[in-house]
Amino acid sequence: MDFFIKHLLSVLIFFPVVSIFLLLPVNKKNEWLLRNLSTFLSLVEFIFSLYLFIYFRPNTYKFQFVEKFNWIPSFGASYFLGIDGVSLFLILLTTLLTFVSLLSSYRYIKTHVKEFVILMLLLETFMLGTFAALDVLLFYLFWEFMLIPMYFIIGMWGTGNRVYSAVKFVLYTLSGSLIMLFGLIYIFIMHYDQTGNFTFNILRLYNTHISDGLQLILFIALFLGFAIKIPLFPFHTWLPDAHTEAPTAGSVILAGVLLKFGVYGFFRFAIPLLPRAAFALAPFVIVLSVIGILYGAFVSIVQKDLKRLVAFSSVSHMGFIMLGLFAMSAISIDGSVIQLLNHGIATGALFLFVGMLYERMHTRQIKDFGGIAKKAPIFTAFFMISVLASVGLPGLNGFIGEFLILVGAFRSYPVLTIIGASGIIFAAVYLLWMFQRVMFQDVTNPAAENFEDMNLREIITILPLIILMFLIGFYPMPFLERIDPTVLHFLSAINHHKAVYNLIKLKTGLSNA
Amino acid sequence: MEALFYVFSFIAIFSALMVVTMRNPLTSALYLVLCFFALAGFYVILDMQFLAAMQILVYAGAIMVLVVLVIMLLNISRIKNIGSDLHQKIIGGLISLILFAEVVLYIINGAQKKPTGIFTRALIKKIGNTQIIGEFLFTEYMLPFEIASILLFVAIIGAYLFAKKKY
Amino acid sequence: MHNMPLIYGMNFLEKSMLSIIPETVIIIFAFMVLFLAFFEKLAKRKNSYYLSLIGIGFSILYVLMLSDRNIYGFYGSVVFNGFEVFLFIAILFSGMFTVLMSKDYMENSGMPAPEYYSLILFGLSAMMFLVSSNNLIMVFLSIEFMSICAYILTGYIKGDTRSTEAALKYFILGAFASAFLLFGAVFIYAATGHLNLYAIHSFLENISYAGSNKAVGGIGIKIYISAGLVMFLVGLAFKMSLFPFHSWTPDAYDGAPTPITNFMATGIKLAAFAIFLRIYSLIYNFNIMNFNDILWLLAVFSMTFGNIAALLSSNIKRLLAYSSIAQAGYILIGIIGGGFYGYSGTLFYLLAYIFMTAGAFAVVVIFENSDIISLDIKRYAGIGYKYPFIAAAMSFFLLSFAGIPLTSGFMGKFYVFSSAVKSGYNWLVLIALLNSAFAAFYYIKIIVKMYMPDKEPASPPLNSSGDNLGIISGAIDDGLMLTIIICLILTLLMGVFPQIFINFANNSADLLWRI
Amino acid sequence: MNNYLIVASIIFCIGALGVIVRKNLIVVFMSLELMFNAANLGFVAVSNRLNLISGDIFVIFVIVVAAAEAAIALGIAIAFYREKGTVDIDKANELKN
Amino acid sequence: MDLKILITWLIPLFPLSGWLLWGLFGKYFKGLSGYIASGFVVASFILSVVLFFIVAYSHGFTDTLYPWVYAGIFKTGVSAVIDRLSVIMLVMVTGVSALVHIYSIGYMQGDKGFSRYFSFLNLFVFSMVMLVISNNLLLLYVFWEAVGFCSYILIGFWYEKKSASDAGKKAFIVNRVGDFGFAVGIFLLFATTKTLNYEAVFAAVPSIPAYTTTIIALLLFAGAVGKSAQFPLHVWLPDAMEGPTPVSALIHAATMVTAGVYMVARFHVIFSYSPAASEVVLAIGTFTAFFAAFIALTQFDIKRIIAYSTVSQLGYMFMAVGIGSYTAGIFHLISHAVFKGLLFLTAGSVMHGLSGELDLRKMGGLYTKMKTTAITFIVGGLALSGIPPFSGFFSKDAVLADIYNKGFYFAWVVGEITALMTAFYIFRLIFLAFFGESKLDSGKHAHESPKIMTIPMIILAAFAVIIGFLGMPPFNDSLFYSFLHTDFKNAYNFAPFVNDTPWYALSFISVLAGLSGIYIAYILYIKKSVDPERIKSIFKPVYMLSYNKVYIDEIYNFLIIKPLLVFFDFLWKVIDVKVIDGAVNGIAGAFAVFSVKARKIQNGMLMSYILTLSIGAAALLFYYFIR
Repeated sequence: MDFFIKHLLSVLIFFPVVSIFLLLPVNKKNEWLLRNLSTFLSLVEFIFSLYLFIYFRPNTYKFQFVEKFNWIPSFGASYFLGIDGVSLFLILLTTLLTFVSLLSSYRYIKTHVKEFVILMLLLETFMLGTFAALDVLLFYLFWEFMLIPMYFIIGMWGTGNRVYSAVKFVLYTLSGSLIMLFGLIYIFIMHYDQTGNFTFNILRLYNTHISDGLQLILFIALFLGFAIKIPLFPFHTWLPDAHTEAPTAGSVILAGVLLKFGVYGFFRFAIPLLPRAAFALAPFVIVLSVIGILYGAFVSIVQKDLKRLVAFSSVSHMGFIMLGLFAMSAISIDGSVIQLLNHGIATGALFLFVGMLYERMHTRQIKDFGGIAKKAPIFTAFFMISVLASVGLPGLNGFIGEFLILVGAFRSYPVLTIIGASGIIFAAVYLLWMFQRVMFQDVTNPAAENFEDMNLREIITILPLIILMFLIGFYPMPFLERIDPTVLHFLSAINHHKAVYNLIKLKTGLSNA
Repeated sequence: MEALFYVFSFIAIFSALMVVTMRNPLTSALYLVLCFFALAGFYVILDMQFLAAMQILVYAGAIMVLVVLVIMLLNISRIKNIGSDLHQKIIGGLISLILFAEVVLYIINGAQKKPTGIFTRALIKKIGNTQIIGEFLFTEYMLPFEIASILLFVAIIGAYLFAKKKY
Repeated sequence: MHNMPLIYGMNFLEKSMLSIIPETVIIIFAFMVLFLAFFEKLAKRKNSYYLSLIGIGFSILYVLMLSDRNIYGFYGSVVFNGFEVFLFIAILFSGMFTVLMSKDYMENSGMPAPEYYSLILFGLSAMMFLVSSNNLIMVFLSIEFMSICAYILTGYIKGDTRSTEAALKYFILGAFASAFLLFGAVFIYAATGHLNLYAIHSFLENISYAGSNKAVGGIGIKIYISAGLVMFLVGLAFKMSLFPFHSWTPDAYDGAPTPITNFMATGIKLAAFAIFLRIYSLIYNFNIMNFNDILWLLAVFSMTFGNIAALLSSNIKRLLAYSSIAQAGYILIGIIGGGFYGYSGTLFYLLAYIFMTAGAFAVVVIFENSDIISLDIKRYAGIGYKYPFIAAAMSFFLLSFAGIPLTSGFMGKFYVFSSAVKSGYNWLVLIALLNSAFAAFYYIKIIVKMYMPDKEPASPPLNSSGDNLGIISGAIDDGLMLTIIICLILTLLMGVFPQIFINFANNSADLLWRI
Repeated sequence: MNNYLIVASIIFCIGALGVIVRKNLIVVFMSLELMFNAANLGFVAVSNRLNLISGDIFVIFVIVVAAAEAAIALGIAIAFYREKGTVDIDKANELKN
Repeated sequence: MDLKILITWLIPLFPLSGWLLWGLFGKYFKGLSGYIASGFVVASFILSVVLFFIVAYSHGFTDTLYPWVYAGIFKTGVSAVIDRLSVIMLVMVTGVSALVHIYSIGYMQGDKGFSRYFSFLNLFVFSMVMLVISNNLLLLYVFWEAVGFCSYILIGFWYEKKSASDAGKKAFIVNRVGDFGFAVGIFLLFATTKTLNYEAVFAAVPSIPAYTTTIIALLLFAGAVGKSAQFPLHVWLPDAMEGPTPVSALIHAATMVTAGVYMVARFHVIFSYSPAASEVVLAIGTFTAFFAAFIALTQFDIKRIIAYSTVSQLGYMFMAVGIGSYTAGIFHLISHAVFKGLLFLTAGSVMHGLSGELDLRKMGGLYTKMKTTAITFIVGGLALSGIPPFSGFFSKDAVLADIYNKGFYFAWVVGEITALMTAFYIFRLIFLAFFGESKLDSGKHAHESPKIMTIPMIILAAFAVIIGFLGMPPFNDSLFYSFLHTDFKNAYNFAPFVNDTPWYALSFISVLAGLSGIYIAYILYIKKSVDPERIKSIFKPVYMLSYNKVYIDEIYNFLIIKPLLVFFDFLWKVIDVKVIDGAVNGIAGAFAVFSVKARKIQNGMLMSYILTLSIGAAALLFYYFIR
């Protein structure tokens, strides 16, 4: 048990791989076993990940569950894992959503079940690795290979223009990551030039001295990588396509976990590595975020395809998160981290519901729905809760995150925050309008006449998310008390650069004058 | 010597030009032989009689005979009227001229190393160029010599494989 | 630099012979294979196949036995040290894969085997000579030797106009480039008075320190050297298939028998890069003139051209050919980056490159049914479901080409790119990274075809001839499977646990670096 | 001294011209031989000038290689002629794009 | 735990558990859920009354249930403030709720969403209670939105009807607009004071710059404008009448809509330190009061008339709090809650009796058929008209007297005119509906509602009569004032009394206005000495303006919604698809074009290959030569 706890992160990362080997001998035809076994294994994984939560010591910013082995001494790369308050919850979210999405695809995925479950588990490994890695090279390894299973999931089980979407998704994000790789290599080499040691240990790389101008350039390089992943306006166009065409499980994972990596990357890499540039460019990032909030909301309003609507709403929500992160106040970053979870939960749930609608009606066009509330009360209730969580209704999770973000950001960027906050109005507009057209009013589509309500499996799928929505909404302290020390440390590590940067600005300002 | 150099230069360049301009490959081949002879003349001027002999034996003798043989083997009427396009000629000429100009500019601007070797004209004359070449060939350049033998062997296999009608 | 331990003395032959034992073994086996042709009974394909494999195996054995030696044989004509060990093994692997791939191919095409295999072995020995040559004569001779074997093998398919045409093009262009190389050698010789690379190296070292000192020649010599080195580079760049000396690559790769394409793409490229690396580190890498500028341009053009041309290619062999041009550009980045780190990275990438390329070509061979259509990427539609392992392996190789992590391609790219960043070639790396980004498109395109066909095939029987999709007649040959498995394992291993390979490359680069 | 090299480069460039301009495979091949010979001339001249002998040795190997290439080239020419009925290199255009 | 604290948290707990119960297991309870739900609320009411007396005889207190959101310096708990203001509100809220719950058992009988109805009604009570007792702005905001959500869901209760779900959505979104301002106000408040706790905020307010206070106050007021349906965000409330009538009574008359007034009163410190903001409150309140009454004059939908009347009455309350007479405002709030709740319930009873008929033109003569309803309705109407001794008289007069005495004459004049209009439209309703000849559709026969509905109506009517005496004039000496005004002692007295006009003089004018309104209605609809149609044609433009609700909906539709939708569509179809995505795809396309071009180099002709090679060589030589 001690060993288990000590190497919990490794166990978590590689358990899905082991699961794959368990699944490999299963006959392709035995879909029942494949589905249930994989779901069971992902549930086991989720239960393992709960140990992280249990054994995680709150009120400290130090990395926990640290594991470190030499990996490539020539590059100074090591197998270095560890989590803090931020990655803890993202890992939990990942394991939960993997379980949920595997459970949700019993009906959606009809072909190549074996490949599907294997890819999902493979994806889980890479997602967890990305969150746990404290070594830049290791991180990048997980980060980029993650695209591949996702690419297959979209391309093989997607609908409509799936290949286009999958390829666009991969190429777009790959381009960003490669530019980001350039930045990471550059910092790695700079650190070598300064110390004579190759190292990819992120904690050591934090100490690299980088001149201001260079910081800006490197930040832009890293920014592209992470911003595309988030995706920040105007790098978002891969998202609606990928989301729309992906199978439900793919959308859930994509929205729930993959988009988080961009923000996580900013939090873990871009900002601490290049704090001065981060401070200097924060207003621009925030402007983009605010544009993203409004743009995503505006475009969502006029969408005709349900999934596309949810996808654009993701753009809007991720804008909030970036706003919070770059406002660089403890409150707003806490909010951003909470909102990361919220977005994963709420948007994940929305995609699940859209998937259920699609499974039953074989359409995603909003105009084809209507009057479903009458047929499926349980469905309606849960769907409504998810919609409201996404709207940011107080008492549900979305509110806490959004509110903290806005409160925190307001002090530094009042005008932009106000503009961004107006996004909550439009969130209500597009989501409630959608909900009304889909669920309320009278039945127009004959296919809706026989709309089945949620069965037990679907309820089990959605229930954890619903519970979390209420939990975070009413009692976010278990989350906040773990996130807050990390965030405070994050800020204390970079805040003195703010002063320095301002000083420099002041000096150049004086010399210019 | 000077005079001979110019004579040989003229012959070599003229015949080389003829090689590339003559329409009939057979004529070209004969001009090529002439060019080889001129080059052999250069070698003689440069005190490398052995190489001159090799040049004539191997090139003019063996290789060119082979070429002529092949030309004869193929249907001469079908291969002699292969012309070139005008634009091809212009571009080719231009590129060659540029290349030439560049190389010549390099040669004119550059300088060779000062003579440092021990094999002065006098020494070569004293020992005899064949002997010197032979000594070197079998000591310092023994390995290339062996490889060359295998190379020729492989070339024979190749020629055989290409030339035979079917496997 | 080291003092050149030229071995003069009575027993120099013994010592020198040690330095060429691996090549000798290969040549002996090449002759043995060839002699099989004389005996009706023994001239079966299988025999020459196994004999070649045994020969390669022996050679590898000898390389490993000699791995700690540092020999300058034949009056400094050849060198044998850690650098050679690394490259010999890589080249021998490439040869081994070629042989392994050939069995099935030979049986399908009915070509005579002994000559074929012996030519491969001769080619291998030529490559090894090339890698270990330390003398311009040896360089020229080995290049020609190697090329002649390649010309013959390219045109090996009788009655196939494409094959002959490929040989023709390859030959004329090759000879043309060789003429440049030769003419360049004249200039180098005129400037330095040496043919031995070490001697040229020390000469250049002197003048680079002497500045324009009249006593040793001064500025004029530098001009001669520039002319020589540039023209020499043309010859070498041709073999490395760098833009704009790449033009033979797609056509020759396309027309040649597929195992030979693999041979060209791996072996010849490897040998060319190796000798370039050696010559570069010895001669080019002086501050007399900044050759990195030109290499910079060549690398950028090669990557960009290769990737862009491959983008819409529909023939898998041509696609891989264009991709190999691009890959050559990436490899060149390591050389440009230079230094111990860069050389080591280049070697690592080369090693990674041969495994992924060989793996990919093995898959191509499997699906090649000796007709042209079988090379069309459309033909790969849906094989992901019918041959999951092969398709997965192919995807993995393609991802490795694209430089996705977990594959050797990523580690290699990372290695060479970071070396270039270390030397300050930031734009180069940025361009290379952007290139990798859009290059991913055409690799992924193949994966798309394999796994995401427009219309899912209704699982046809294995041997139905009417089906237009990739169908393998009969079982997959063991040799091919072996190749794929070895390549897969090594590609994965180099991508995940590269340290042992890095050490290997480091040992090898160390000797280059310390010159 | 430079004169020899200039002559050599003239011959080299004429050879290059021949390779570029001519379409007759045999003539192209002969032009290649011209280029090789230009290099030979250079080697002999330089070696003579520097009082060295290695250049002359190089020439011998070039001659050997030229012979080997001749064998291959003519073999290819025959094979090509057999397949296409001509030695026009423009007819070698099956492999493209 | 202290008993009073236990009581405090039990009050919201009852309805909360009710919600969970009906929400999760509603279908097992069937008709029983109505009774149990009502029981829960009655329990809450009793506890509220107990708490009321505890507070009345001791003092207020605060309590934190658990820490809620602790992020950096942002620290808020789930905490309650129990003072006189909140207990009064608690008693009112739970009391009216209890009655409406009971009434609903009858009203909603047989509806298939019976359990759902009570579940959300319970949720509403919970939210409203929490809103009233919350001790920090975050918690207030949470339940501020939560009541909005309940309103949304209950308005759209009959979701099959497009108009109902539209109205729900509209209510939610319009409220969000106000809430947006409210939220920004909270942000600004937090940024200035670094806390959201009431006490700390109020302590900090006097020391912050006046313009900041003004901005904060105005932003907070924006929330109130949305929630309390003041101009220009009043548009949702009339539409909200699509919901079940008890809902209208509870949420859209008695409780939720008054939250804005409660909020302003609660934040009296902030508002009083910003006279400018208070003036805005007054102005908006005045305008809305008149404006809504003006619209109500000509409507024919009985619920809408009452709805506009609510908007108008809320305007009165804002007038009161806008001049710093918070106690008067709250008093009017309480009395209005009673009589307006009564009016809605009785209107519901009418609807019940007429199986859903709402159009005045199809009623008439109902007095004889449903006496209880009619009488209670008239009681409510008289209260609304401000006729003594009904509660409206006392509360409205308290407000108007203060306005006059504090020197806001224009507002006072408008208030009196509005009072006249109020009396007119409500009696127009009464006369048209209950008197005159019946214009019912054939086949419909009106009947009196069951006891379970009439008893709450009667109770409310009784309260409408007696509750006013709590504010027996002169108001500033009344029981109510002396009880509550201590809570507002921290307010800055920005509007001192300038007149000392005796209450009876002002009351006389008010009563006169009310009576003349009734008289005009009597002339027009009972005596019919003047034909309403003639007046209609004389004042045609004015009439049309009123009848069409001053075209506010249309203006919003044309100026905001339509252009925005077009803009959004443009954003999506042009900017997103063509420009941004077009750029992405364009790059890809460019590469494809390059690819075709690049492969042109590889044209299969040996000559061109040799050319490229030699050009390359020449270029390299050239490059080194020029260096």
